Amino acid sequence: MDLDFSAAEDAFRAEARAWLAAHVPGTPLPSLETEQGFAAHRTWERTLSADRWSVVSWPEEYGGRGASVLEWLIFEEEYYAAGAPGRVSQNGINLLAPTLFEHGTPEQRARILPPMATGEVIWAQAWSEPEAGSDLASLRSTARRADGGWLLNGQKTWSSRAAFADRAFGLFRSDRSGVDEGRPHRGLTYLMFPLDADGVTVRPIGRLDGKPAFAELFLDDVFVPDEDVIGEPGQGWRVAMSTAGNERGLTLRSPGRFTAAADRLTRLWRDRADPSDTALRDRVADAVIGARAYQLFTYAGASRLAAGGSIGAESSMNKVYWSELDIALHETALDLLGPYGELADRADEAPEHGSWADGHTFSLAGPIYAGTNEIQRDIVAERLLGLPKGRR
Amino acid sequence: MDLDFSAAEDAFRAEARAWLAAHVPGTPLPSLETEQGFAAHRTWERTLSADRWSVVSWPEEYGGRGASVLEWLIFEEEYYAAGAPGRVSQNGINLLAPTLFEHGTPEQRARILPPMATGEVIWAQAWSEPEAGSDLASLRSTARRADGGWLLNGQKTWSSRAAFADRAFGLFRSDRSGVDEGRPHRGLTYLMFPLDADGVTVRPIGRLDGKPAFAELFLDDVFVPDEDVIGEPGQGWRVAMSTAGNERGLTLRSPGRFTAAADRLTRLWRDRADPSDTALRDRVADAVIGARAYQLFTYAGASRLAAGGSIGAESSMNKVYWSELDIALHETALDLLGPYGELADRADEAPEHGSWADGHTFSLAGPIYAGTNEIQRDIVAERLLGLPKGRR
Amino acid sequence: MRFLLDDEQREFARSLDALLKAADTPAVVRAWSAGDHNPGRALWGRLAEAGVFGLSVPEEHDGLGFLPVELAVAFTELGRHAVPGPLVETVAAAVLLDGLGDRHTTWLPGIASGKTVVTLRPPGDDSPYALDADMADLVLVVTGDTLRAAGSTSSVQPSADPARRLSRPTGGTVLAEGPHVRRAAEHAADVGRLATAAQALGVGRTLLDRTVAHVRERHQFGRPVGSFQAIKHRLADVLISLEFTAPLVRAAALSLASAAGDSGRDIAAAKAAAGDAVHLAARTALQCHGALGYTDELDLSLWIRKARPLRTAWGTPTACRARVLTN
Amino acid sequence: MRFLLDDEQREFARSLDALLKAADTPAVVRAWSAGDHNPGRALWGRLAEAGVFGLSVPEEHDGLGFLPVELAVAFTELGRHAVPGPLVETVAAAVLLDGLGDRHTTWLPGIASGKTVVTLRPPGDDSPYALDADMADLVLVVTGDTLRAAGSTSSVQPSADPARRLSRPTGGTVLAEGPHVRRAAEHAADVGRLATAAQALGVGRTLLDRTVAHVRERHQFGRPVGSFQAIKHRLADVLISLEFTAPLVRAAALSLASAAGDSGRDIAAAKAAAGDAVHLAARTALQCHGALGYTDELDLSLWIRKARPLRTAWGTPTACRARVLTN
Repeated sequence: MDLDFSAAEDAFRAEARAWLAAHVPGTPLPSLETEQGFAAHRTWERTLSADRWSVVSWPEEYGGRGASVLEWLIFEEEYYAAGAPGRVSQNGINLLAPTLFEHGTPEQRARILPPMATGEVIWAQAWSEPEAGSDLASLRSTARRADGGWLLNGQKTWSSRAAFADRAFGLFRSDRSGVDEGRPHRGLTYLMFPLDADGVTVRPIGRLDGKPAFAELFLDDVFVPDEDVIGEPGQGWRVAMSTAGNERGLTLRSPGRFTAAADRLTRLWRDRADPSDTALRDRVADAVIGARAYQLFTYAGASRLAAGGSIGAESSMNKVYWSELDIALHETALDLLGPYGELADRADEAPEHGSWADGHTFSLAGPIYAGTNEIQRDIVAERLLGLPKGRR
Repeated sequence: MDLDFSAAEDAFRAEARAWLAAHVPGTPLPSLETEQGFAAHRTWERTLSADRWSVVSWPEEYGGRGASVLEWLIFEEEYYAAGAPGRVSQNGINLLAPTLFEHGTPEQRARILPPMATGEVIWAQAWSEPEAGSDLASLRSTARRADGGWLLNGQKTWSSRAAFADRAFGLFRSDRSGVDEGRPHRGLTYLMFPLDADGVTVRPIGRLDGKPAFAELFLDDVFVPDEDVIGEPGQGWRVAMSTAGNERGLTLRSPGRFTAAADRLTRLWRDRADPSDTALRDRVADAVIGARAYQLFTYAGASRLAAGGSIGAESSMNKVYWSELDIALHETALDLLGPYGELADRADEAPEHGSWADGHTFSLAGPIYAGTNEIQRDIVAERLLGLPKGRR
Repeated sequence: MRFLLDDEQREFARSLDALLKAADTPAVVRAWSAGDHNPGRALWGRLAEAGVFGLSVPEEHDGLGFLPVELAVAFTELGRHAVPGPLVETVAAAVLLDGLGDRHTTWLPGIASGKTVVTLRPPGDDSPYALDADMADLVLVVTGDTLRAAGSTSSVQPSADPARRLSRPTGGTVLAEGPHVRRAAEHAADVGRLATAAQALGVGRTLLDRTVAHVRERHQFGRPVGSFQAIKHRLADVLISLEFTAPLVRAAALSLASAAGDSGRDIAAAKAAAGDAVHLAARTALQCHGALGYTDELDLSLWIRKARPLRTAWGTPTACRARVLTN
Repeated sequence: MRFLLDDEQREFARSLDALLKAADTPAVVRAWSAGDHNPGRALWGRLAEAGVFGLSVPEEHDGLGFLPVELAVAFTELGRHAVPGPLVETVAAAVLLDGLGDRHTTWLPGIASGKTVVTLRPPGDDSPYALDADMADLVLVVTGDTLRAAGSTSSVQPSADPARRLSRPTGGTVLAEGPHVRRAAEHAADVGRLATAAQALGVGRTLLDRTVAHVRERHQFGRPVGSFQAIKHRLADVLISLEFTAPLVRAAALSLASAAGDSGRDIAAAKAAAGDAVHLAARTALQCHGALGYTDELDLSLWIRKARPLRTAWGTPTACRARVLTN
């Protein structure tokens, strides 16, 4: 057992660090949940991809470096430690790309991945519907057979960054018989569509701080050609779920985000806090311990993957852990900041360019999206502890 | 609105305080969960009752003072502030007596209450059975008709202090038809029986610290005369429940216990804690705030009762609140005591005669007995918030 | 002892509730957040008519006398309806000005009538900001023994609750000086802290009510979300937290009214408990609403965003806890 | 990087588990608690044969070398089976004596072989007590720069965990003096703290395992208690807490083994997390077992009672957190 990096990994880290030091903007970009910030972050994606840092774990042919999981973790640590911008392409890179690698055709990969890597095409996810949040299988939006493709109808919501993105992917009901038989997971089809297509209406929705972080999508006979179906029609649930818990499931929240945030919190505490306030000190220490635990837990997972193992329901423990750590960490920072902790991120006087306020708002969504923490705890209890399913 | 006591109430408080100052033993009695301690506490009950302080809220004819709810609260505050011994008669006084006042016959009251008030007869409760803990309606012990009375059979458990007590009361199934119809609350009968009767076997059970705080009771054709049935046969559930949530439900844990404990904790903190440890200070403050909140909440309840109101499902909020307060308070004390916090109450060097260690052990049972806190939260959600029942 | 609101006090709460329900406060809040104070000023006037601002002004200055219990009742309703503006600050300022006596009391009739909106930097806090100074008629600043009326204010610094518009008072003239200023400011801070605790309690109540209504209606997996035990228990905990805070707030108000005992300690206890309760209520409301709760457009956000600022303002949780243990 | 136990380490854990399962440790604990050390001494010998006490003794003194990772593996198993005795203390004492070199190492072969049981007052703690000094062959006390072998001990002070028999070492002779004593004691304290964290983790694991088994079997209201969502979520939280503690313990052991970086900080982080995890596990186990869990006679109590002492011993939660932030 060891926690040592190889010489090649150390070299990879050094290269990433040097590149980031040379390229990360000196002042933070505007919030990526605003139009101006979105554009700035898109430009940053192009900068990243120009030197092949936007998708390090992808094969070289699609713009990556064929990095191992461990190298990817190293890159992420360096990325967030350098204070680099949030990733506006993350929905495509983390959710759609793994699916294309597993279920896409060579043509789809060649067509879709390179412009995703450069930020030329930015993807939004379109999973949820007004009546299908946690209960995703009860989707109602439909895909109807048409000549050479499908016609999409219905409504999607909580589509992250769809207000500014180019294309979206999601599940649509192409066959109702599963519903009638009480097997609603059946008959769903995984499709991709442009957000500026005929029949698509995008209505931005403000998050808690008012920024249009997501949108509602209204779909009215939106045509999608057959080439934009991923996997077999009717098999969308299986296609979507097959990549949810695998090693790329790690990518939802890499430990580097939290170790960097805990380091920043520690600096903030040293600089500004009353050292005799042990109540606050204990909370800062807990954030440091929690971030380190999450990093080490992930190293162990990466080691298991490297040894040929897999990651299954453990990803539910991950989700609960990082989302609650993220909130605790940011609440500690805001409490530490006293009266300045109240300021919105856009306030001129907000400490550290409003990053703590913005991070706090962002953190509050953590226990909700990607499967609420209630659902995750059910999964942990049932699949990892073997407790009876019950009706919850 | 006011929080003022009347001149008569102030006089009552002064009288109680003076009596307690003159009579409370200088060093604590041995633990009432031991044989020796049980005997010492029985003697203390006799001392209390000699001056009519054992059952202040009862009518004078049974040994009480006809005290109002508020006077009772005042007495309890003084009682615990004086560091007076735990009440070995509490099961009888708090659980059986209210039932007798509401459902007993005059003969039963005259026969049973006076020796309860003096500690001559100490009562144990016999509700739970091995397969009926939270799910009390699924009781299996039986009461079978016999000449002039009933024959009890079955097994009871978690019978508090039954190892040393004289008599017990509980519910027995006298008619199976309710069970067969899926209405298990029906057909139960409320009976009293001596613990030294033929056919009763008492097996003490040690609690976490080994003291025989409760016992299992094995009943083999134990004869109980008709005069020891309370209320109508078959109506036992209604009889037992009717006094569970009324004003005497307050008596389960009076606020005086917690305000006194919080005061002791504050003194301990001032005497022994590092004042710069704000993490600990915050916990001490929370115990003080919590005890005060519980006291005020109870005053409000007493005011509502005095104004002709009643207390229903609110008693479930009470239960959750005091039981969690009690644990937090004692854990804070043990943490404050550092290496001495580990000592068992019987250790010579245990601080304050082991009262914190004993209180901690005692507190750990709080969220379990008298309806687990899980059940109480279900009740709060369903009856006070109107959330749908569901199958939990 | 009758530790219950009397009929008149309950009627006062009911009438404020009715007034505020009819006022469509969510629209008022949204306008205020956007810098349009007109609907808020109009509502301010109606609240003054209902007596809210007279509760901290003596009768000789056209007020109703100093009535902390009624003040707590009123601020709980103001919190329940998310009313914007320097409500706590105006009431605390009235107490401060009244405490100074002399020509300072000339402001009081205007405060009672709702004509004059006053704000101040919370005395004793280390905040450099005064709430809504951009619209107030008078901005007060206490520094040690000195009271100033600010001459101007810095640009508005938006709070995480956009209805709270913060700025730094600067310059201005000295209105009073001496140890009596400090004493009056301490009293005003106690009143501000109590009003904030009551307001937080009201905010928490609405967060709970709206969430209960939501989880009864919202279905997932074929059943109401509110029938899941995890949701039930979280909401039960919020109710318990609020129900055990309410008597602390009432008792603190009584303590301030009677001027007996250590009312500062009682108020600190109420504020600490109310801060915890509203924070728990907001976290739970957000989680039980899921993504819906995370949106600006659902009115719930107007209450969610109040929780953290109210928990900190006029006495942080740790400052309040320290005060509880101060002899 | 391969942050997983290797085959040999896993096999070591499995063999200890098998040994301890066969040893009926609950009976051993109950005897130990009653002052009968014979079954415990016999088990001690078998653990020594399995190599447990050689893991902190250099090979030249008949040990296996200083192997912190294997030590953590072993102590997790010792915790899982609630093994009684001054296990942590003997291992820490070996490190202390080895660090002093010279004639002090004459004790080491006996420690490795299981013949010699040593205890000590945890250096750096403010506890006046040494664990199980009534049965140890050697009782060490470090005060500042001085190491003493205690001459006698006070009467046994029972802990809330009756298997932990505490007493005050008194009198005795000075064994060593000087700054090297302090340095060796600090190293020994780190080892003791790591072993305690690992032990706490093992205790937590058994608390969870036994509780899961119970709630699957126990029925109330016509269904398994473990099918209630409130119970499920509490147990999920315990699992999460333990699973995120385990890598901290492993990494702290590695850090100690490599002597690179700040192993003291890594060990403090592991201890703080393990203390929280075992405390949560014990509270949850008790609550999910109901009254059954509150009894002395259910073996579960043997683990429940360990939680609080292990959380405090060899570094309180707050001391460990302070250390995490020390540069």
